[in-house]
Amino acid sequence: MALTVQDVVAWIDKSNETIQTNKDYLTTLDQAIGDGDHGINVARGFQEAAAKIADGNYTSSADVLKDTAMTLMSKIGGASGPLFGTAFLKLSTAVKGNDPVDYATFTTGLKEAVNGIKQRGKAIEGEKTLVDVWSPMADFFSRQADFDGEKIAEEAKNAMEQTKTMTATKGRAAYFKERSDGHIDPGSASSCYIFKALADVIGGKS
Amino acid sequence: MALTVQDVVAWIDKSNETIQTNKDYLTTLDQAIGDGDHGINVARGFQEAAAKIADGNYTSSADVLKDTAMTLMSKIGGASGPLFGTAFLKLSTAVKGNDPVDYATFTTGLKEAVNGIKQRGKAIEGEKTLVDVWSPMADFFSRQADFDGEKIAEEAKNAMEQTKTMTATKGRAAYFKERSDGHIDPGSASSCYIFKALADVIGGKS
Amino acid sequence: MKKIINDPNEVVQDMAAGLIAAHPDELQQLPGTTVIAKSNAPIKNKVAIVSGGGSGHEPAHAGYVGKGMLDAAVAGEVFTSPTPDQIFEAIKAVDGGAGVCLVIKNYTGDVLNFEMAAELAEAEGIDVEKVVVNDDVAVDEESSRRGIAGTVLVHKVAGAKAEQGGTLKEVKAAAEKVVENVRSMGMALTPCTVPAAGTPSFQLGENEMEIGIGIHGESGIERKSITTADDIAKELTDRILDDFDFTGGDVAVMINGLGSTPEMELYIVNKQVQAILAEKGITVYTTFVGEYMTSLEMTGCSVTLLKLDDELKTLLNEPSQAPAFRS
Amino acid sequence: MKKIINDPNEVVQDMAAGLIAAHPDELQQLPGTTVIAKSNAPIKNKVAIVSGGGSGHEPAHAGYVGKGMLDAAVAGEVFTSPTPDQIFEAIKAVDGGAGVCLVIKNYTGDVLNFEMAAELAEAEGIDVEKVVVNDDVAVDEESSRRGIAGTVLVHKVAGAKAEQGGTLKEVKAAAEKVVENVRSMGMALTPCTVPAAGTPSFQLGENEMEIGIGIHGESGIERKSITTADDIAKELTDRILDDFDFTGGDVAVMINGLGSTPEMELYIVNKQVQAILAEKGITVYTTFVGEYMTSLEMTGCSVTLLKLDDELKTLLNEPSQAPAFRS
Ligand SMILES: Nc1ncnc2c1ncn2[C@@H]1O[C@H](COP(=O)(O)OP(=O)(O)O)[C@@H](O)[C@H]1O
Ligand SMILES: Nc1ncnc2c1ncn2[C@@H]1O[C@H](COP(=O)(O)OP(=O)(O)O)[C@@H](O)[C@H]1O
Ligand SMILES: [Mg+2]
Ligand SMILES: [Mg+2]
Ligand SMILES: [Mg+2]
Ligand SMILES: [Mg+2]
Repeated sequence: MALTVQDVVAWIDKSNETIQTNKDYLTTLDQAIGDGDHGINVARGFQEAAAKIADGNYTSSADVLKDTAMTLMSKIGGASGPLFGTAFLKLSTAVKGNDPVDYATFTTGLKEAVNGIKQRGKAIEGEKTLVDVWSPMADFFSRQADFDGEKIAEEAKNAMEQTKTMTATKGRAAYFKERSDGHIDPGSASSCYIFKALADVIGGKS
Repeated sequence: MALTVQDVVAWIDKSNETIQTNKDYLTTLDQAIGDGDHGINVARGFQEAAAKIADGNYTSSADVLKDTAMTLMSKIGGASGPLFGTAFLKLSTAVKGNDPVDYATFTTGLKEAVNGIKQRGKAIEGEKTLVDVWSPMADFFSRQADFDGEKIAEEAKNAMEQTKTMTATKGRAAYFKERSDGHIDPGSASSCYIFKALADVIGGKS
Repeated sequence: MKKIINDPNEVVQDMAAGLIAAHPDELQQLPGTTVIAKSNAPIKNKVAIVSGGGSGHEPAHAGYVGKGMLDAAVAGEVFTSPTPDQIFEAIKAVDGGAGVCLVIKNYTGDVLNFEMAAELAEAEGIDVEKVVVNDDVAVDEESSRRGIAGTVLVHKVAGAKAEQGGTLKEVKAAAEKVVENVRSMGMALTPCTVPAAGTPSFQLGENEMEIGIGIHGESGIERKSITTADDIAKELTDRILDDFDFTGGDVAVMINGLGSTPEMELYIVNKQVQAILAEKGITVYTTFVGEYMTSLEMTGCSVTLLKLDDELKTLLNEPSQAPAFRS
Repeated sequence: MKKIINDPNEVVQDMAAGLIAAHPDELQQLPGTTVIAKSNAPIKNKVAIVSGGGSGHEPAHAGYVGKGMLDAAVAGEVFTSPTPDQIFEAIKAVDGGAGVCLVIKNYTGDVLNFEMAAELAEAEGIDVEKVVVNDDVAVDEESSRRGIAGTVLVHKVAGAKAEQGGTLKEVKAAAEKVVENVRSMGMALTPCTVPAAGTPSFQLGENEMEIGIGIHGESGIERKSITTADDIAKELTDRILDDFDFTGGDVAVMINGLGSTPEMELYIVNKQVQAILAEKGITVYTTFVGEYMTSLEMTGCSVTLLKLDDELKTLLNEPSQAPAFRS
């Protein structure tokens, strides 16, 4: 299986949809161990990204992902904006000239996205940030051989749930120290929705 | 019957006592149609007045009343401070050289107190101010022949209750216009306690 | 009641001590009083300006003591007019021989206590003039109109005129020109609590606001459902414009926060007030946005317009070194 | 949620418009952005100072734009760092050829977005330096300490140094001297509500307060029963004094209100802070009491101490014409 330009557009659309639906929930998560704006931030960013790519007549996935990256970067703000922006920018670079996007290329892209996020945010795994969804997902893709919607969704959900067990040491949640235990990291939740959206697009194809 | 210096001291003490007991109630009245400080104001003023005259070794009622007046004037503040101050100052002047204070002298003093209050505050009867206790009380004293504790208390209470039926046109309550109807005027209530205290002192003598 | 205080009965003394500690070179507290005066008072041959009133309106009035504004401010108990003896002390401390102009907000308590103080001062041979500010158009009857945020502009103009060497009569005339040309109107979303009382002065429902509120926790003239900032700005501005003809002269605008309203919201209100004025062809000469005349922790705001002539413009532009009004 | 706003998603734009309307001669909004810059920017050969961050901290940061302080402030959404493109526009608009110093509060979001903007600017050949403020001693680990009210003193010093003609390196060095010598700590009695969220970020019981609060509605490090102003002042001041040696130099004190705390209460806190410092033999050079770095309508305050040397004293004393910091 491989992702067409339309699939990539659908991925962003679907990500936006899920995030809009869960905007208040994301904000609630961020009120518990942050400053209560995460849902508002990513909803604003993905709304604009979906609108931006709806306007375009794209012939390459790299362009879709690059426009998404730039829009997220300039519309989300906060800690998550530059990080999501970086992730999609790295994905864009990796898939450039590889349409439709095959599994190996996408897997490489994910790996570079994780590297980009870690470099920018200076967080590693286990610090209760969105790294803890993106990094296990990149690992998971490396272990598998092809896109599998159901498994992707399940794996992302597990990774997100796993952040409950962590004590935050990066980002705003770090101020809460042990009091962040037992809470899902908001950025991991929105990241999970992004992978869930990808799973839906893949599921719809098979 | 006539009021001795000790009676006058007891009157101020008793006034203070009743006002302290009803401080919160007076404040509640002032919250309804004013700014919620009347209980605090008069409690502060009478507390200081009682303390002041407790210190003194008085041989004349005029001196007791003058010290009371000056203390009220400098400790109550607000609209009621200068008015109570004026009332006691006028009483003091009227009883000067007339110890013990006989009924006629006291009645004259009350009349002058009312004139003083009206002149200073530019309010007349029926404007829902403390004039509406002091003025009917002065009239009542004129109609009677001697001190009568029970009747004084009853008359003061009636006058105070009567302010419920009035629409305020002076003082802070005037901002409420018709919405001041049905409420007791706070300054009339504290004035009523002053006459109630006088009644108690008289009652204790007979 | 959630407040950062010690003894509720000592808030005014504690505040005065904290104010002096913050401005030890510029301000002094007259011993045994709650009068805050310029440390270099009296200033010989300059007309002195004294204002004051109940506390709880900070930065009014002590924050306006400084070169170019007030010579002294008398702080009463919270929402309670100061007493004549305190006001008299202030007058005596700042009179430099050219007389003292009292700026009084039009509340029975303030008027009575300042009047008595003026009588005491006159009896000692001090020249005193009184200016009573009544800018609140929420009250229909002019004689009982309250003095609210517009009072700060009276301080500014009177202070500047005195600094310029104006006589007592001239200072009074300038101050009265402001009084004649200034109008304000306020609204609130929440009440406030007098520390010594402990409970709020009135209740407002979760979706209610009160229009025409005073600055002492007195409730207003109309209770309504909360609307937008634009509607609120329009309601307050329209009432002011209905009351007085502001056309044919530039205006000064003051958007005043009552205590808890974020500055963000004051600027949002300002946006619409300016739009309304522009639409009516009224030119804005200068704008003040901030907390100038508060009501403890009340949430809400007031709008003030002052019609200007050349003299008022010049006087508004003069420097002021008061801690709460530097220009 | 009781707020005087229009569309909750437009509060930042509405505020910016209201701010420009209030200061049309001094400030401009860069078209299509939420950047507020001096109207006369760029100033040739002067190092420019740019700060910013999420909105909701007014007067921070746009209120500090003016001669002697910031050249531009970038306003993000409420409590949300502004984005790199906006910050980049600010940098381009104010660079007068001598470089731009970015004053950043130490939050992941602010640091990441300002870093990206700095990279964009450097790619265009603009000299950029970054100063990260982390004055909040409530956070133990220094690397994750937040920037709070002390940031305003960094603005003041950096702005004055630039005005004096300092080079980019010198301006940065002066700003970093403040960062090294400034410590703050805050507390809150009530939470605040982000307009677009509609509900408060945390709950506090009727008798509870939160110590070590941030300025974004993040809850603090310890929840306790409300105590007196004196106790609160002592707790905040002691934590600051424990963290850094303030003896052997004069200090600047800032008592900052978080939004809804009456100025009266800030002065009451100041009284006790000054008493504690006096007792420890620490000399206070200057004191600032007011709302400098707020958290929407949160009730609470913070205490900031800055240890001064002669250079910092001189720079603090330089004039500033920023609307929210006139000196
Ligand atoms: N250093 C970091 N590295 C990676 N992700 C981070 C880092 N800091 C914060 N995050 C992520 O950002 C999320 C918060 O985003 P958001 O609420 O939009 O920004 P802010 O914290 O500035 O309000 C966190 O839940 C976390 O997943
Ligand atoms: N012009 C007036 N003449 C007589 N009494 C007045 C006048 N104005 C107000 N009062 C009295 O003062 C009382 C209020 O006193 P207080 O609450 O202590 O002062 P303030 O209104 O300044 O807060 C009113 O209840 C009323 O009885
Ligand atoms: Mg957040
Ligand atoms: Mg009252
Ligand atoms: Mg009062
Ligand atoms: Mg945020």
